[in-house]
Amino acid sequence: MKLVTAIIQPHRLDNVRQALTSMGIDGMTVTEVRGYGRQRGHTEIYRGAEYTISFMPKLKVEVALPDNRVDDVIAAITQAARTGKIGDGKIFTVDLEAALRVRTGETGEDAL
Amino acid sequence: MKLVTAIIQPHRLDNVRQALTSMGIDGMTVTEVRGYGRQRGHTEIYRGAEYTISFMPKLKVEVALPDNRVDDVIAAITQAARTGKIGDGKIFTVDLEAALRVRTGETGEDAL
Amino acid sequence: MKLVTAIIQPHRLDNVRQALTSMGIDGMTVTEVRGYGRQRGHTEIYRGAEYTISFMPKLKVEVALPDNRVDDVIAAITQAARTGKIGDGKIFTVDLEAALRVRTGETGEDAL
Amino acid sequence: MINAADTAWILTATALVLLMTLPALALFYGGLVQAKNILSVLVQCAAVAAICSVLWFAVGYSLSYSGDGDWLGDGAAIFLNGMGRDTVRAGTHIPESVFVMFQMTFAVITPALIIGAYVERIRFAAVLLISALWMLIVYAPVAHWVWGGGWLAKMGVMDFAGGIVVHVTAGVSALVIAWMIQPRHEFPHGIRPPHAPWMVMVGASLLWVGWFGFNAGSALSSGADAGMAMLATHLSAASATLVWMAIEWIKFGKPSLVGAVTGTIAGLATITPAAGIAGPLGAVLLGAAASCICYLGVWLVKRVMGVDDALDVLGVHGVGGALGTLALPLVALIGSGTGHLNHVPLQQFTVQAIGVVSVALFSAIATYLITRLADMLVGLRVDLEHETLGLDFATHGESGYHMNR
Amino acid sequence: MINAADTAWILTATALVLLMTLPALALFYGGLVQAKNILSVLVQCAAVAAICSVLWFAVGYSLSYSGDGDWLGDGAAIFLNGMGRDTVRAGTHIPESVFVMFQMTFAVITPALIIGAYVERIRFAAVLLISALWMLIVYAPVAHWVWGGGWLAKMGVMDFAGGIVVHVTAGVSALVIAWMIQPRHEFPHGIRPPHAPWMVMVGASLLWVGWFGFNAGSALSSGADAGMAMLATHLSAASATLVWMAIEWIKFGKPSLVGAVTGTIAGLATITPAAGIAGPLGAVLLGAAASCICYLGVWLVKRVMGVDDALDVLGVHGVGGALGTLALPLVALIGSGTGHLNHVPLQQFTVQAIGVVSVALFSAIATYLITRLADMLVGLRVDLEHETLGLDFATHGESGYHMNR
Amino acid sequence: MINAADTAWILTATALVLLMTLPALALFYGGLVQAKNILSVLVQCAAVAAICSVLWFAVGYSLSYSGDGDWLGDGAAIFLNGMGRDTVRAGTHIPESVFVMFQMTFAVITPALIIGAYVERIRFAAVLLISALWMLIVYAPVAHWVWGGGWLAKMGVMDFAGGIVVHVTAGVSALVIAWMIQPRHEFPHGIRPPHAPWMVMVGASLLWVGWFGFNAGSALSSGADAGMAMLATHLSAASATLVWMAIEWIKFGKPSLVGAVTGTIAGLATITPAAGIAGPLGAVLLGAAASCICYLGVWLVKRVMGVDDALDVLGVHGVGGALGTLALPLVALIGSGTGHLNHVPLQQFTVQAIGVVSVALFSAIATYLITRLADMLVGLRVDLEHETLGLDFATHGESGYHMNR
Ligand SMILES: Nc1ncnc2c1ncn2[C@@H]1O[C@H](COP(=O)(O)OP(=O)(O)O)[C@@H](O)[C@H]1O
Ligand SMILES: Nc1ncnc2c1ncn2[C@@H]1O[C@H](COP(=O)(O)OP(=O)(O)O)[C@@H](O)[C@H]1O
Ligand SMILES: Nc1ncnc2c1ncn2[C@@H]1O[C@H](COP(=O)(O)OP(=O)(O)O)[C@@H](O)[C@H]1O
Repeated sequence: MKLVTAIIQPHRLDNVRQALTSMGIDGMTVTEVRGYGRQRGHTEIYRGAEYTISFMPKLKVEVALPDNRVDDVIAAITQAARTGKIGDGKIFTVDLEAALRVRTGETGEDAL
Repeated sequence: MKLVTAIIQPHRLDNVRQALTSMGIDGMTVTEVRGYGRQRGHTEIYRGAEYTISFMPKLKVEVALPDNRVDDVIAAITQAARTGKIGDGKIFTVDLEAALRVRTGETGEDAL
Repeated sequence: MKLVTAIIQPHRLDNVRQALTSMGIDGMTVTEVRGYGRQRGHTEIYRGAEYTISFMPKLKVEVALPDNRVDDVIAAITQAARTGKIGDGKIFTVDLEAALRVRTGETGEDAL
Repeated sequence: MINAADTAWILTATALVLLMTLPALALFYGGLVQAKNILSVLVQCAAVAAICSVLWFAVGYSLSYSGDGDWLGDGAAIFLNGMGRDTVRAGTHIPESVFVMFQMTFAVITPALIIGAYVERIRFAAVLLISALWMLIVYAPVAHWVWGGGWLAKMGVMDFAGGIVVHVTAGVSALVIAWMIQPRHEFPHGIRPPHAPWMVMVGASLLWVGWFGFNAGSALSSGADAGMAMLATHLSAASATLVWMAIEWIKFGKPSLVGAVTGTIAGLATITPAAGIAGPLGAVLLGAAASCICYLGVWLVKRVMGVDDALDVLGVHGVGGALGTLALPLVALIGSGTGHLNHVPLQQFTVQAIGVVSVALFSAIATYLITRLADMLVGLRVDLEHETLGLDFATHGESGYHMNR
Repeated sequence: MINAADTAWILTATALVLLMTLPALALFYGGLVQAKNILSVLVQCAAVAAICSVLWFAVGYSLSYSGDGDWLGDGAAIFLNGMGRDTVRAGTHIPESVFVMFQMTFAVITPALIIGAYVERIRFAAVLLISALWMLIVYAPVAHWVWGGGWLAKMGVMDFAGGIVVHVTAGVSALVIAWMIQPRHEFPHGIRPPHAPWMVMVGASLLWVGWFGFNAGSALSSGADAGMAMLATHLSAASATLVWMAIEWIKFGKPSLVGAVTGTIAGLATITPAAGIAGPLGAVLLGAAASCICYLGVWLVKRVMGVDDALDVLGVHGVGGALGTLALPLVALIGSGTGHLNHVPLQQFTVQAIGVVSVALFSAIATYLITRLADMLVGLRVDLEHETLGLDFATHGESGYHMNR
Repeated sequence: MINAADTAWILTATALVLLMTLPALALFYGGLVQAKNILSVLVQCAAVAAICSVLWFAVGYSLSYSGDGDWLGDGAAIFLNGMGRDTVRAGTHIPESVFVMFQMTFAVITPALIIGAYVERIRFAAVLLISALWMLIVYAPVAHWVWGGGWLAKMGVMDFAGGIVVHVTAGVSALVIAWMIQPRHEFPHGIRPPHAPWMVMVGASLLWVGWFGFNAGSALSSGADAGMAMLATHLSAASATLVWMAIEWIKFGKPSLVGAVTGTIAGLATITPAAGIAGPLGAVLLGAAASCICYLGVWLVKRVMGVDDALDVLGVHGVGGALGTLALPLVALIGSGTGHLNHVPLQQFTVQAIGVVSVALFSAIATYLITRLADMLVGLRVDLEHETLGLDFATHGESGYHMNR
């Protein structure tokens, strides 16, 4: 199994979720994060003084998957999350050694 | 070493923490996340209009562990987090290549 | 590639970010987390009653890196994040199997 | 002659009505939008208040309250020309400066109410332009017709504190603008719930308190009239709160906070035209009716007509104001209502209906033209990217909440 | 005859006292609970205000203020029957409508104070039922005894603005309900800290401002009495704030915001019965005493008795109200206190003590019965799952904060 | 003789001015700081209010308003000694108790304004010590000079509601303390943006409403003077709001909420000395000037002088108060301004300038000494670790937001 982690623009979440559910992936975990990257941050001006906000709001979407779904899912997320602007984010994959469903105790791919 | 990540119901945190500390695991990191899964979300109604909240609040508990504690710890978390209802969450395990304690520079299992 | 995850004191973020950018690492993702560890929590007193706050605010900084930058980066983060007090945090390293930049579809180290 | 006691109460009432716009309405509306648009709503309220105040001083007051033409005031009081420090407002015992100021707070909150229709997608320049023109072209004339001795006043229309002048004008105009500016891009299914219901309740509570100034101040004197108006106002709000809560409880099993305070506002808007005429019993009954009818109103506009009047300005204010205006002849006769009507009840009802319908039509047409003009001059709507990003940052360069360490 | 100046002030005071419940108390209490229960507290405040207002109009006022029976008013003023628009309230120069409305805000806030005892675990239906019955069965009679010419009034009990009628009744009843409904499941060790201390402070500040209406309005006229009452009220609040802060500073090294404003409220509750009787010096001293004694009170109830009176209604309001009532004979004699007592000081003290004790007993017993009844009819407590989930969603289907993008 | 109507209005005005400190200023300032310091600002406001109230009663009032010495009041009214319940304040028709209380709210808000200079880094003990001494050593004498019959009054300085007494004293003193306590450690480049602009706006709105009491209450009577003062106050605020917005719109393309309401406050502070003298047109013009000049003021202090007057007390209040005081002779002659000056315009301007400059100098020197003393006795500044951690937890042991489940 793999754990696919996508850092995306916040407003693409609904798109990504729909893309995933439409391909039968029914579980994911989302975290509010702040990203630093080429996109740079932005500046807010209060009473004439500039305040630099270096970090941009992003969402991290984590999906645990059987190995054979990884490529599809990455492709789907990429498409659903892309706006073409700098700051669209990244997708990372790590190997998942084990998974377990708390409610039932099922393990492995059955737990996903 | 392994990194065990549990997605749990928010109100089970105290239970899980107690279970872990009672078995000598004294460190963990908790993140507020939103989960999507079989549990589905819920609906809030404002002025007669339905608003679908697809994501449910969950907590992610991360614990870095020596390999030999993994099974115990997963069992303990499972027990402490279980309510028996859909949405109780998942436990994921990944391999941890290295760990370091910032304060002392200790590495490996000594850092945990 | 590796994914380096540092749990740090919130007020060291600017330090860590500067350390990383000064060595050419231009991307990172930050999450607000709560940590439990040797530092213990603290107590707040309201109307004479003690409330124990077991979890301390921390930040999790995640950086995806080519293998050859890992040691430098860990050293730099360690130095930038260290205050010498209990609770300075941990750095964890896991293996990253794949990375992809959403905007361009670039993969591997090019995506970082 | 100036009566110091009347003046003391109207000074107070003026402060209370300003409180209704700043911050009460701002909080009420601000809590209902998404977190990324909270500041835009607050700026809109402040800016509308500021611009309409200055315009009221410059021309609005003169158009509404100077002279007794059928259609419009004369220009004699432009820039409050000729108003001395001690001038007494005719028909009252308060200084004209106090009357101007009290009425100014009405001229401020009425266009501010309309904000609820177009939040989360409008251009800020359009807000300013529409509000300024609207106050001069819709509000000032209608205030003249009903309160300044114009044709509706001559016909005997009764509107104690603004059922027609405030709520019907604002409600109908809100619908027109909401329809012209088009729905928010997630409407209806992707709309997010109110980001801060607690803030909605705080706003509603301050509106409730402020409404004491709005309605009991409209007596323009301190005494029995103001007293009864306050009592009626309060009882209508209380009864409407309970009924809206009951409707939700029965329908969904969960009475919500946002629902309860929406009921409060419905009850307050509805009693407004009748506040000085109703007795306590009439007020309780009218409040109960308010929640039933406004509940339907909200549902009609959003679900049936499909117009994204985002914060239900027509459904709550417009419908409530019309209901109170039409029910006034009946309510006057219940319990210790005044019983005084300008005509026999049925005829009064007809006159009231003429008032509501003609003002609604006029508001709709004039607002349509104003909004077209604004569209041509500055554009109505931000682009999708800004709408998605949120107006707070896109238009005002700020973020509502910087909670991060 | 109606005095317009007195009326102007009481109209204002009424608005200020409504502000105390909506939104001041709602914010004060709302900030003290957990984030998942904030809305439930706000709905409870709004609903209690609404239901008690309507009931006050229907029967409450008549039970308290009509007729001069020893135990209860008569039914003559049911539905405010017979109250004309110009009726003047006997013994005052304000319209009866204004008197009814002013007193209504007292009949609203008193049951609303009790909310603090049972938050985070009560069923909403029980809130409504208990509050409604309590207002009729406890508040209305006691108001009659003390202020409506009943047996305590005849005995010469002095209670200017509600030490007994408001704070003792609410405090004691809160304890009884808190004890009957049982502690929150995390009590005492797992209780979470106030989710928004800033909100507590805003609520307390608005309470402070509103209390000017509460106490200085209780003069029922504009002039020297109201003026001195406001001054005494303010000084007691200020002095109590400083003393509570000092206690915490000495004890824990850290003077907290929640502590400071708890002191404020203690000072305000304590001066209430004596506000019209005390001079400035007496008020400063009484305020200082208030914080000392109420600090003890909070500790006694929570730590010693182990009752989960969640937001310290007894400790702060009950103890404060009793303290002020008992200290009144002394305070009247300090500095420029009025010096007027109904009896010689010691005897007045005895009478005051009879007032406090008898009302406390009556409140306890009646509240016990009301709460039993509510338990039988609708159940007192939500189940553990709902308590854990939070009442906002479980009972009202809402969430207090939707900050997520 | 006591006039009940005047009294009714001043009682109300007093409540409005208290509202300005608690919670309006607290929210205005609290929203501008970082989330980790929000509570510290609120405690500071509450504590300053409490301590200055008690001291005003004890000595402050006597130093300002008793006797007619050139430099300082006498001690006759210490502890309000000799003030009977029915004493009328000379020169007015209100009870002295009401006058004391109304002026107390001024003695509270003035030192509270200074809080804006030193937030996010000061020791709490220094706040208390500086505020207490400052109220007695700076505020009370200056109030005596200008309003209590002292040398500036005798010279004919005109300051209706506190341009000199409140805003110049507070603004200049703020600068001195900010300079002495040194910048926050991240100043100027690492400073974080306001954590809650919505809260800033709510505070500013309540300040706007409360300022009606501040300025129109300063007429000390109900009637034409109060009415015109309220109108002028409102129009200046409205016009300043628009102009600040316009400046930002032109300069940055984005009119911000924080900017708009900063303009509001600038307009309010600036009209303060002239509120009873200006007519509506003068007020609109003065408000416009206020935003232009105060915008420059903020920039000068922060960018050019490099002093970390964190929340711009000098730039907004000090500059505004001075501007209004100096412009008064001109404004009095515009439109329906009173036209009454104590001297011919140019000479009046000179007198006004003497007032501003002498009070500014006196404030600066006295504040310098007070602050040195406080530094020696309790230390001015928390250590870097506490500053980094935030004063909420470090000093008060609390956290502003516990949103976690
Ligand atoms: N090396 C990295 N490690 C972890 N997260 C990264 C890294 N680089 C970028 N990110 C995350 O991806 C987001 C987008 O990256 P950015 O460089 O701004 O644009 P793009 O994805 O278009 O290259 C960043 O905001 C950050 O959250
Ligand atoms: N494939 C997945 N990848 C990542 N997280 C998941 C996945 N499936 C479920 N989750 C997380 O686990 C939570 C519980 O899952 P759910 O399917 O609702 O119930 P259950 O755990 O009882 O099967 C979800 O809310 C989500 O946070
Ligand atoms: N075993 C662990 N797994 C995951 N996170 C941990 C673990 N131990 C500690 N942490 C994180 O590191 C933080 C610091 O740890 P702590 O033991 O308090 O101090 P130190 O890092 O100085 O040893 C904790 O607050 C927690 O977020």
